[in-house]
Amino acid sequence: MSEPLLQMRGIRKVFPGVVALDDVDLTLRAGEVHALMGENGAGKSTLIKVLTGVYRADGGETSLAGAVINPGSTLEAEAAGISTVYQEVNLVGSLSIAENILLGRQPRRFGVIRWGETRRLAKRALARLGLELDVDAQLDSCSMAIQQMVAIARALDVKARVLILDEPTSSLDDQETAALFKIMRQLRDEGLAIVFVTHFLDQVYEISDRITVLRNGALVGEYETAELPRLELIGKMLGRKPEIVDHAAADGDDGGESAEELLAASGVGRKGSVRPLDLTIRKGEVVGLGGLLGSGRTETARMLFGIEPPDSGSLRIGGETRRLGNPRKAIASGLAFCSEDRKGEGIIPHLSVRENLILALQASRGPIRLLPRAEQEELCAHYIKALNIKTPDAETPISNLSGGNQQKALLARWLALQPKLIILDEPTRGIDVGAKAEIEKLVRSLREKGMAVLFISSELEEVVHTCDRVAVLRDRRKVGELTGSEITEQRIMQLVAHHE
Amino acid sequence: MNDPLAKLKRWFTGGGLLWPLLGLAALLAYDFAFVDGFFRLEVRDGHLYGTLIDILNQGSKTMLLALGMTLVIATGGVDLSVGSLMAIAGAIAAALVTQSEMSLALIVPIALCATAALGVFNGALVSVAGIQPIVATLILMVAGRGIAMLITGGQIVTFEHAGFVYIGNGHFMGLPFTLTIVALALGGTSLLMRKTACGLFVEAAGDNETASRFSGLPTRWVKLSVYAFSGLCAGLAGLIAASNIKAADSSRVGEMMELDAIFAVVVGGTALTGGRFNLLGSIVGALLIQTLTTTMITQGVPPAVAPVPKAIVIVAVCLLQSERFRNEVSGWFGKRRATA
Amino acid sequence: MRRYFPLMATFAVLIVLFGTASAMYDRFFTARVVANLFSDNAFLGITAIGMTFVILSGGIDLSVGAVLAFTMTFVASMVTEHSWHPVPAISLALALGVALGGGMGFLIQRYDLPPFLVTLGGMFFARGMAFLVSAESITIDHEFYTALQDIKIVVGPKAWLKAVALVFLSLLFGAVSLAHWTPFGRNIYALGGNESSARLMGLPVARTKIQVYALNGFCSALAGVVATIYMGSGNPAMGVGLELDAIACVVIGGTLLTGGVGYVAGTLGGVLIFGTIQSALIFDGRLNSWWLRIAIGVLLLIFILMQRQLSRMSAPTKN
Amino acid sequence: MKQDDPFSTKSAFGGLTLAGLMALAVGCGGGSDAPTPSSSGDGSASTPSGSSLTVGFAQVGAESSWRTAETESIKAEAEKRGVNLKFSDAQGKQENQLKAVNGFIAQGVDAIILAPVVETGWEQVLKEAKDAEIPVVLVDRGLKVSDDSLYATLIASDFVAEGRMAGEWLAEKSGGKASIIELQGTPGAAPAIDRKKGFEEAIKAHEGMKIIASQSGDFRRSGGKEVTEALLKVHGDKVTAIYAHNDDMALGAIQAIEEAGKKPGTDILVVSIDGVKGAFEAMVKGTLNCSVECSPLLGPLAFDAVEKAVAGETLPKKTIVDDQVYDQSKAAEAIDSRKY
Repeated sequence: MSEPLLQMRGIRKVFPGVVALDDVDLTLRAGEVHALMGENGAGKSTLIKVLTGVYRADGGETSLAGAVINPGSTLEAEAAGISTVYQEVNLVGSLSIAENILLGRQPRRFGVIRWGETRRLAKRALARLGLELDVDAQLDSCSMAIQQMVAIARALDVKARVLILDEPTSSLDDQETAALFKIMRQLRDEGLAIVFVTHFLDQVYEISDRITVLRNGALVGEYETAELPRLELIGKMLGRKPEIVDHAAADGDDGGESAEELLAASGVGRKGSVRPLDLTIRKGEVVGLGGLLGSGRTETARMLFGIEPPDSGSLRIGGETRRLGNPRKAIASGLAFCSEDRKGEGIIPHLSVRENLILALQASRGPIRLLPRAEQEELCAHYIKALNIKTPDAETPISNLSGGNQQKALLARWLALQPKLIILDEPTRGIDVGAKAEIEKLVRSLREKGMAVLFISSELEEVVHTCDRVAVLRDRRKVGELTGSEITEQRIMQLVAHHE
Repeated sequence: MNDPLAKLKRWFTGGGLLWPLLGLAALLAYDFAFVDGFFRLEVRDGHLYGTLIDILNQGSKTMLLALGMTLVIATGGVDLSVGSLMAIAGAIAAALVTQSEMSLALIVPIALCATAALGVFNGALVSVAGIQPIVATLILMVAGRGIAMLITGGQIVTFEHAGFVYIGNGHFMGLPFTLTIVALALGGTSLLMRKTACGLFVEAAGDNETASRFSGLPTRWVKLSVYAFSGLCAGLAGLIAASNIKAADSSRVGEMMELDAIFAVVVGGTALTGGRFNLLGSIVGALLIQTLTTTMITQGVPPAVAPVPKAIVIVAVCLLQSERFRNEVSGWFGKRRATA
Repeated sequence: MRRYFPLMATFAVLIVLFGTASAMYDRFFTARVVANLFSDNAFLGITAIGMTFVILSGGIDLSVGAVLAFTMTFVASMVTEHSWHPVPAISLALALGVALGGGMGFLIQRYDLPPFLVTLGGMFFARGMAFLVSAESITIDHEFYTALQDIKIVVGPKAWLKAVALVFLSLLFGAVSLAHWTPFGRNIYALGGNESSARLMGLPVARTKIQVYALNGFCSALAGVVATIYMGSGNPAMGVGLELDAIACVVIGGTLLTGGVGYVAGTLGGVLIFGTIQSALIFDGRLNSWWLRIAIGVLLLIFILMQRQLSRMSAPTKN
Repeated sequence: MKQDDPFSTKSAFGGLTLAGLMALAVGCGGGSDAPTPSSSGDGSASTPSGSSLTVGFAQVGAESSWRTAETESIKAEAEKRGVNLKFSDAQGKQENQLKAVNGFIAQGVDAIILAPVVETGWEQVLKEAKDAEIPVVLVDRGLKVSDDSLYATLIASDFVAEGRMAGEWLAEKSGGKASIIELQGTPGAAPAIDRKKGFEEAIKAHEGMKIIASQSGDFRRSGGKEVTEALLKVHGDKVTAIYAHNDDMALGAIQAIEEAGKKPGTDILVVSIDGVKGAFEAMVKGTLNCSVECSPLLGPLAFDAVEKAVAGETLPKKTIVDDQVYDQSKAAEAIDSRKY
């Protein structure tokens, strides 16, 4: 390999009260994919923000192709050849695709934007990624995957030498991920240095050449991917030997058929959203919803929970026919729903962990009968301990917690209600390995307590070893159902892929 | 041993109460130094008499409006119609007092119900029809005054009803009765917000409406209720205003008071974006404005330029609340706190 | 095409409204009434255009009416009482408007203060300064003004567009171009659409924000200048509550108060709807003071609901 | 996905349009009992018969009882003479009034009655009226225009004279010795400026008379009360007289004096302007000392002028309405003749 393209040496960054980065190094070579690994709070984002000029380092030095750089803004970083695509796609949803790619550097003549040229350039930038899109479409109306691609197209459009991809695959399905990897390889071969931040171990091994691991703001080490076994990597990230995940859990009992039927949907659908489908969920059962992103998984969940209520078919819960016109009715019928959009539809950011935790329970009690303070605190203490929520205390605003801990607090919000069925939409997205394992374990323990779970995840592996039964969706239509030992990644893929 | 102190400090700074209180204190210090007799209190006719009492009495209207406005702003909205609702309450009460034999125990509830109902109308426009609050409440701001004038026939309706006059002019335990009303309203609202789950509902719905709805919160009802509550508070303020001058001046009463109320709320530490609110802070904010107004009257500031000091106070209080500004100021004095 | 639906909804509402009024009142459907709409609402329109940019950027500005009054009084005082030529007086007034707007923008941006309060302060400040310049209204009597006031473009029988309407229309044209064809305009949309994204995309967020308020300061001052031409005088008490009318026009025009979504052309529709409602009520002339207020409220309500319904129908359905 | 239910949305739209039309119709119908608008034909040719005249009346607003009395007077007179009156209320804003006058011109009315908000800024619109050969009759305050021929006539009171009369009366009553609180009207309003000017002229001659504080009560009763309340605290027993720019503020001030434990009219002299009914009642009670009448009953005079102007007669440029000073001695006999 060639000599380093970019070197960061002894980077230090301090926030009031916290040392976010302490003596961290990062070396990138031209033509490599470099995975940056670490649990949430390890300092990955801070390091990237230093690299891209969002923050200024309090110590250390960064050099690009031999010259010391000290970007004071993202614009300066971009000018130096360092471009970034952030985890939550940082584009402007209300503008068109073309604008999002070229915002800030539109082609102009006499200060006037040349829209025709703008469109052409945008099309060209997308073509480089093998995409052909209507560049006049409003970004909001596109899927997350497209938005991600647009963000990459934007990042590449400047003459980038270093491309930073922060969790680019967390909202992509397998096919889209594969497409992204193809592009990444192509770019690597063109000589770009790509920093790849992700929580997906599989993807790290699939695409990266080298790995830098951070923990608690400090450098753990730099490794060749091929020489670092998976378990060791996890061990380095966690700073301990990881638990071996119990893969056999789901195979244990196949006899769910005899259990009491909890929810039975027949012909439930909604125009323009999900075709009518049948679905049965029994007590103590984890049912997965499989399928690609955009196949109707989330839409089905939202429909069952009454957010966008169904307009056809009938729904029986506990043997009684119910019409769930809104979330309140769904909750009253014993349903709970954890949205995939933790920030937008989950947490109440400025309220404390305690208030977030009791919210659903309190809502069900109505506005007058406040849950006594002592009970609130007891409840919080219980769940903070049971779910291992890492927070200074229950009065801390929930937005101060890391993503994984926010997710656990949201789960606690629903568990406090003791629902009969909990719908989890991508509960492990964008959270670190440790928290992920804990949430998977929690799901299994819920089943043992007789609670039913509807589980949605983009990670097939997770679906396979968590669910008792999997309903597979394709193009907003249910295309099959797998039970017990039928549930394998292979079978799900077949159902998703095949036209019958 | 340090703990209660730290707790107190957190209560002040965290709740945003510190800066409005400081602003109020600075203004009062100015008055103490430069305005003769500002702090003079004496007992006349069995009740306290002095400029400070006037401030509390005159400020009662803004305080009540701010109380309702706090909750509206906490849900991320704003209510511009409060001034017009004041006029309506005053007009209804004056009309009933002069033209009917109804007892006050009936008249007051009728007037308050009317403004609360109009508040519900505001709330419905915001929560059901989905119209942006500034515009939704602008409608009643314009039309409401028309309704009030319709009731009084465009005249200033005067009355001499002893019971009704007591509301705005009477004294209770040596203090203006309006203070009792404000104290009851503040106490009642605080209790309602903190001893029931209403406060949590308002803050949650204002901070993240979607998440609250998905958690089973009746967010539409929450919004509807806060506008109704704001209408109720405006009605109360309108009754005080009418009673205070023994007349319903439906074309003029409450003009521009919506801005005072909003200012009071924001100064008091409630963000216009919604979420956490601070009732006591709003009360302090309202007192700050009233103290400023009274100071300018007593100091003989020419009425035409009176808006200028008001502008300065608004911007100054805003700047004090800005952390960046505070850091810069301490930087100027070379006393920058060590952040490392 | 669908992105323009809310815009079309606004103009559809305008046509319905104008048609109704024409059917109800004699002589309403004339070129003169239409020309008057542009002349009489010129300075409201100009402030509404400035306000559109501020609202698009996700902010709000309450100072416009007061800045207008200050500008009027300042120009009138300079010309009449201090014998300045109108051109330097107007130039200085426009510069002061930009400075005041920019100053408020600076406070809002640098110290992260709520625009509502800062501009409320700006409103009180400008109003006070207006009265400080002159507590009484001042007549402007200068040949330069007379010449400006005599400019007319005939557009129909007894109907002509006056200088003020021409300024309004040129500014409108300039503003549409600015919003659509310049990086500055697009940055405003990006800023209002998603401020943190805009920052991470490397857009000059701080500068744009300050510039938006400066631009609005300019528009308010220009509106003040236009008002002096329209009326031939300066009045420190002018434009009380104008900010709310301007905001209403912007919102009726389909711009979201949350920022990032809307069109300057929509604001024209909003201003014309607002003006047509007023004209129709003047033509009616049978309402007394209180019914007039109620009627304005009711009509505003109806047309806001109508606009809302139409743009809801056309909103892009997310999948 | 997009074809939800085209019919329902369509009908919703239709319903809204219909509602809009109905509101217009209802609004008009409920407004007043004026006859339906006569389609005034070509309108440009004036019909001097007087019976089928269409006259536009651009009123300032309805901000005080004086103002509503003026409106009522003109409406009543129009009805009596069978004139089709187009009424417009500018809500205190000059821009609205300009729109109204332009609207009247576009509509082709036979004459316009204008009660201007301020004195300046009318040149343009009056030129247009002149071009359209529509005579304009000004009521209650004059204009500053370069060319007198732009309006037919002015029927008004002399605000400066009113202020002077109030000042002279006070000088006589107090024997040329008084410490006065002045309650100004809305800053910038013509009556406020002129009444201040006139009053100051009158007391200049008396060395013992001094204005010790002058603040704006905004022409409001509540403003008058609040300002007086505050100023009495500061200046205490020094105050011997109060001069208010209108009766409403004086009535508010009287309440404040009473609350301070003093006798208005005896301990502190109260003088004001306008002569509304409330003022007469107060004079009869002895709490108000004097009110300079400023008659709002301009209807008959205005329409006499309109009819003459339409007929092409030349009118005197100015008709000053006689203002009278009423004090307590004259109040009792005059009170019954007060209509407003």
